[in-house]
Amino acid sequence: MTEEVFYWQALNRALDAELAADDAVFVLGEDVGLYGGSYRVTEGLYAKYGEWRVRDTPISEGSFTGLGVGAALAGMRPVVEIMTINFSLLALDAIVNMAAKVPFMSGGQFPMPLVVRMPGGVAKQLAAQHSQRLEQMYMNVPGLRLAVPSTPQDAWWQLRQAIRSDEPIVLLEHELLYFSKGPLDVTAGAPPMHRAAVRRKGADLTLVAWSRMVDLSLRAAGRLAEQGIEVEVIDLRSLRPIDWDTCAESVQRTHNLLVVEEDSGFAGAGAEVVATLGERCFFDLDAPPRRLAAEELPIPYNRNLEAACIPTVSGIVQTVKEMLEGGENP
Amino acid sequence: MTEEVFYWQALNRALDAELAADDAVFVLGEDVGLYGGSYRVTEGLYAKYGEWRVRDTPISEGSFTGLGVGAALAGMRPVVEIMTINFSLLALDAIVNMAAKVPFMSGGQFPMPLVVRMPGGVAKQLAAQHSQRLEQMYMNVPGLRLAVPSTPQDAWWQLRQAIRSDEPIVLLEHELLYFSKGPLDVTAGAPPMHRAAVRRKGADLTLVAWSRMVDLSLRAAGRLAEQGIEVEVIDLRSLRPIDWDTCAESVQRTHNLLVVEEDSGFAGAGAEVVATLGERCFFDLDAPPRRLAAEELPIPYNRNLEAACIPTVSGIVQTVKEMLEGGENP
Amino acid sequence: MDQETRLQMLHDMLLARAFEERAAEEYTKGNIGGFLHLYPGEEAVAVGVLHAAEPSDYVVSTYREHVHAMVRGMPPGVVMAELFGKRDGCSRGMGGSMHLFDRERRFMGGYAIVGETYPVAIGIGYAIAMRKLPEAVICFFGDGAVNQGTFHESLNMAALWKLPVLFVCENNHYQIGTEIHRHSAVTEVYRRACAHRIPARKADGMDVFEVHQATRMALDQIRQDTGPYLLEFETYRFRGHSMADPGTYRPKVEVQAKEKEDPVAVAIAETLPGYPTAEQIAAAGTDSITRMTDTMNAGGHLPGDTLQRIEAQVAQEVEEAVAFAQASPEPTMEDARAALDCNRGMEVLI
Amino acid sequence: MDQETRLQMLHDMLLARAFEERAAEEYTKGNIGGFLHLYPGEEAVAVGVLHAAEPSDYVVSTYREHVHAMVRGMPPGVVMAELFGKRDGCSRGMGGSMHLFDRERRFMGGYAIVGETYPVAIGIGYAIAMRKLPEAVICFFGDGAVNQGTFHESLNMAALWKLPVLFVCENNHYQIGTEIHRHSAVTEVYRRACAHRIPARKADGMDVFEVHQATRMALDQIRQDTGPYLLEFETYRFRGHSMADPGTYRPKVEVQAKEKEDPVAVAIAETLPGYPTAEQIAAAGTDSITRMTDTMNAGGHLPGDTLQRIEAQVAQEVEEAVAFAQASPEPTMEDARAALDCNRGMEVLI
Ligand SMILES: Cc1ncc(C[n+]2csc(CCOP(=O)(O)OP(=O)(O)O)c2C)c(N)n1
Ligand SMILES: Cc1ncc(C[n+]2csc(CCOP(=O)(O)OP(=O)(O)O)c2C)c(N)n1
Ligand SMILES: [Mg+2]
Ligand SMILES: [Mg+2]
Repeated sequence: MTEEVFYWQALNRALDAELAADDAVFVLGEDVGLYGGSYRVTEGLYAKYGEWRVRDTPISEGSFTGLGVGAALAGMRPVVEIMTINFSLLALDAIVNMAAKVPFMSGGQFPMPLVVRMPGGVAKQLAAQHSQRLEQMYMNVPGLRLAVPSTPQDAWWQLRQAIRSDEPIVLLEHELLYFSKGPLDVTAGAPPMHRAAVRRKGADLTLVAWSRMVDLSLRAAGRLAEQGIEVEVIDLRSLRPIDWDTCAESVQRTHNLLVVEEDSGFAGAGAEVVATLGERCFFDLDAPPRRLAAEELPIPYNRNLEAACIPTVSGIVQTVKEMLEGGENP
Repeated sequence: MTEEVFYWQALNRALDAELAADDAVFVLGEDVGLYGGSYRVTEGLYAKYGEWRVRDTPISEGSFTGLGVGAALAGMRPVVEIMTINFSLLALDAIVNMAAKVPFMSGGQFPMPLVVRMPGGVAKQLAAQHSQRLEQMYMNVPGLRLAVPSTPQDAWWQLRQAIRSDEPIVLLEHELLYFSKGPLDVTAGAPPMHRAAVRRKGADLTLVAWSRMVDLSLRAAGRLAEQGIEVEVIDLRSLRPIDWDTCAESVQRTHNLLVVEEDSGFAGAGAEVVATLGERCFFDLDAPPRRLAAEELPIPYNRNLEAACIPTVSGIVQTVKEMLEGGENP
Repeated sequence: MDQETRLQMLHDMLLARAFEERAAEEYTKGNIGGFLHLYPGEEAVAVGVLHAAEPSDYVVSTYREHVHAMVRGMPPGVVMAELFGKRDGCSRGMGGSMHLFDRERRFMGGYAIVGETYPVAIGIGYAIAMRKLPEAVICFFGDGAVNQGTFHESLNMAALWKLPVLFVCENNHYQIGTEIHRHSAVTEVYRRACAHRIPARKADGMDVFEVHQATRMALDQIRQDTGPYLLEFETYRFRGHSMADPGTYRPKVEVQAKEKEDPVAVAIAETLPGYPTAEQIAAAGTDSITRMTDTMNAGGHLPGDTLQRIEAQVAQEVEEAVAFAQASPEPTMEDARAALDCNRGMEVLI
Repeated sequence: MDQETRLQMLHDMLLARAFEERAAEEYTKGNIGGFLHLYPGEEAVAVGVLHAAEPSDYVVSTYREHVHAMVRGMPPGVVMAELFGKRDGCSRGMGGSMHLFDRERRFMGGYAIVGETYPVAIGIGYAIAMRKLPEAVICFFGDGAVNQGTFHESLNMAALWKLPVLFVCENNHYQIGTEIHRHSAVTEVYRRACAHRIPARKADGMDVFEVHQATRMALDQIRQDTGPYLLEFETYRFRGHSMADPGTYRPKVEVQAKEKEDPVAVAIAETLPGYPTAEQIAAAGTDSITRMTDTMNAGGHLPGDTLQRIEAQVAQEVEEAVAFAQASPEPTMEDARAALDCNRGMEVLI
């Protein structure tokens, strides 16, 4: 039943399936229709479902995301695509002050079946304004959920789950993952949407990552294994809520924690991971939990500098080794 | 030389002093002029400096903050007032994607002497859309600085320092601090803008707080002292950068850390404090560092629930006691 | 218009005034907290507009929305209970004055961030248009709100996709303390609609019958699937922007130019510290209630003690509303969590 | 217009075309990364507008700004070096194609988030007006960008405070793959200015002389302190939105309607995979360069081998630009930190 597909294809099929299943679902965003989506995610859907269900919008992020809020209030299940997370700052009021708060402020009268999809991340020399993840901006918002699929299989299910949920959910994708391939089994059941996945077992250290950093972490784990170091790699899959049990159980076994994140570390998503696990697993840890993150710089355009600014496989390998060596004699 | 003044008055005098000192300084925002500012911070300045230097704006947060960016590029020193931080989501593109990035993206050609002032926080039953601090949104932004004065003295100096700085700086004030009084000595020298202040010495536990939570922490410290527990209270004064040395030095002495924050804890500002100090002072800590934060809920309108959602003096007292008791036998 | 409707509208006008003045009083007593934005002076807009709407239409409003909610049919007690932050409030005490919601009456909320009503309204309009329903959305906003970017963004989309949205500007000439000619280059709001080829007109917002008629025409047109419409109503608020605002930025000459006795207001205002002076409140110049009763009298539509009867009824309704609010329990933390989790259902997250 | 100016403008047109086609080539070779938005087809706008500006005026542009930068006086080598991400690039390799800056020439940046140019421009305009200087700001934006809320927000403030800003719309009819009639209810951009009482007109963006004249008139008026002005230039981009976009959403009929040979483009395009077809590129219908040379020929302003001479010169300049870019060193991490700390000075933070 398993097929190798691109991440964008998995998302595309998920949208197709949900559009077919429920006519309250509609998709909107810049160039999602006729053009087929900047990253092909909506390819073919305009022809199949027509302009009302696959709506090309003007460049008005604040209002078309807010349109999604209004439509959700009226019983629709809108899926808003923001072309990249960098533009979502313009839609933050709609997401944080409207979508996340209306269900609560209305005393529970209005569910908010809104999905906002967007890619984030450092891609290929897109420079400072186009190379952010900004995920932490969506984490400190009660009433909002944030999923970060790292594989086609997760992209497929998490998008479908998000669409079916009555809560507002941000689905954070990644520019560089769209054209990566992986297995997709559409007949396989779905794990709970926000449960973390142990992608690789290991006894020496817990590596927590999400989105594109999972791949780098797995590759680092492979290299480390060659050197006799077994790291456990956890893919968070979700940044709000975070599946603490899976993480804590791992740290209790490995006694070491490293969080790998693509954005700069100061007050990034990793801070929450380290803070909570540091608190919860304090007496289990052999060494200080650490974060490996991007440099504290806007991302430079120059390709070498860009690469030097974000975590790399060898950087992960080195940090793990440092931690395990340093951890022996405090 | 010391006078008791309101926090708003200290800010008002700071603006007055800088407007008088440098005619590149100008102030803009909704109702800052004729009306005198929603919280009186700009009172009297319109009459004194005229409409070009104290400019009332339309309700266009995105563009008037961006106007500040443009004016700064042209050599002015704009001080933008956003009426409350809740509206700053509409200006986030200007702050994050423009102000914080242009100096870097231009290869260092353009300094950005922009100040964005705004109050945040839970005030008195302003309900979910008007009761946020959102400070963490400004922390994960390389190129930006974020100061959080908690006293009139700090308000006075930090605002002046911010105006004189060539870097973009957000000054986060607090609705409930405006009408609190404290000493102001305008002849006293200024500490470095982002240095933390030890507001109370103590050997048993380090309480880290900022903005309005400093006052609560000091009151809790007072009560705890009556019970023989001496906590050290650190006022961060700044959330980017954070003065880690002052904090770490304290934790190394007290072996215990509690961060008190007004916003909800998950991925809040406190996560960074706990994460970094947990890493840096790992072997000094007797017990897991903890955060006392708001409930994971939008703030309810109802006054009892509102009060129940954010940290209180007695909540701090209780948490400290729990930590110190629990810390003895891990 | 039939007499029943006329009397109902008069009732709503009087209720609006009495309710709001009482709310002011309860605010000073400490029973209401937060920001309280009152509507006296502007009643003709809410009453005229909403009496022209169908129950199947949707309403989206701002933080100054108590009267919209009541004219839409929300019981005054439920609104007052919300202002008191009580469990029987329309938003269960979670929203307060600025966030009234009523799903059943399609009252889609009061929004407190200026400029949010537009996208919400076009979203609902989108849902209607997609399903080809004969419904419309009424979207309220102030004169200050038209400078928020969402205004033009949303108008463009509404026009582009012919969404059934009636944009209603309550132009009271002020954005808190900033007068319209100091916040907008074009002070006739309806002219902005030209940027999006949306039909628009301006009408006298102090004349409830004119408001009603203009709205009926606009809604009729919208129901022909011609797309959005914009109405601007010129009106005036007698009070400060909110209970936190004394309104002293308004020159006395201006207030006096609108002068005419409004006894209810004067009486209440005198009890309020830091609030508009009696003179200021007396500025009921083109007061919409007086104007309405004058018109009705002239047409012979207020026979005998009709007015007094309605006034008495309204007074009683307000009393009952306050009593209801007072009697209602405080919500609990469990209520708060339940409100947030309304959309969780049985979903398993982790 | 004197002959010298005319020839300089022709030079700039030819340089613009040659530079951009070479950039496309270098992109396919991997020497340029990121998003690369090219200008072929639209040259008359940048050249016409910027030749009408004074050196003391400011320019604010978008991500499609290489040509604006060069016409403004930035050496092609410095621009190319920036596209290559090199240390001698105008932004030291930190900004890249979308973020060209040149303080000295008052080129205030390329902004990549659609709609950012307006607030930047009114901010500079504010600084000028406050100091009562005789300067102006030229603010470029596309047809898609007018739907961003900042457009109307900024236009309102510019009009309200009479800021010296010339808003220049490069209407190439497309917002990436979305044609103007599918993104805007009003497709004549200049009509939107009526919402703010800003004088506005539309002109032929394929005719460099018309662009130049319209701009001169507008700037003259702005310098009388009458406030902002808006110009819309209709133009057409021959290529896809960026090098990542094949441009296949444009119906062939449309492209063919504009057909006329543009040999340089064809030659280059054929070497590019996944790029507009030769037919598409051949769509130089109302090509502004041909049009300019035709006009100049008709007026006797291109005697002898003038054109060939300039073409040769331009070819050489582009070669040199590439050589300069290639020779320039890569910036280091220290350069990156220095760029960020440019505004730190000697300040002690902690
Ligand atoms: C985005 C935003 N900015 C500022 C405010 C503060 N504020 C609340 S009401 C108001 C004035 C609105 O004026 P208008 O739209 O004319 O409505 P009115 O209050 O006159 O009914 C302002 C500035 C806000 N709530 N939201
Ligand atoms: C806020 C924002 N939304 C979306 C984008 C992606 N984007 C880049 S260019 C563009 C189209 C802009 O069209 P137009 O303004 O007509 O300029 P043109 O590219 O045609 O010159 C879009 C949607 C962006 N950069 N910023
Ligand atoms: Mg108003
Ligand atoms: Mg375009």
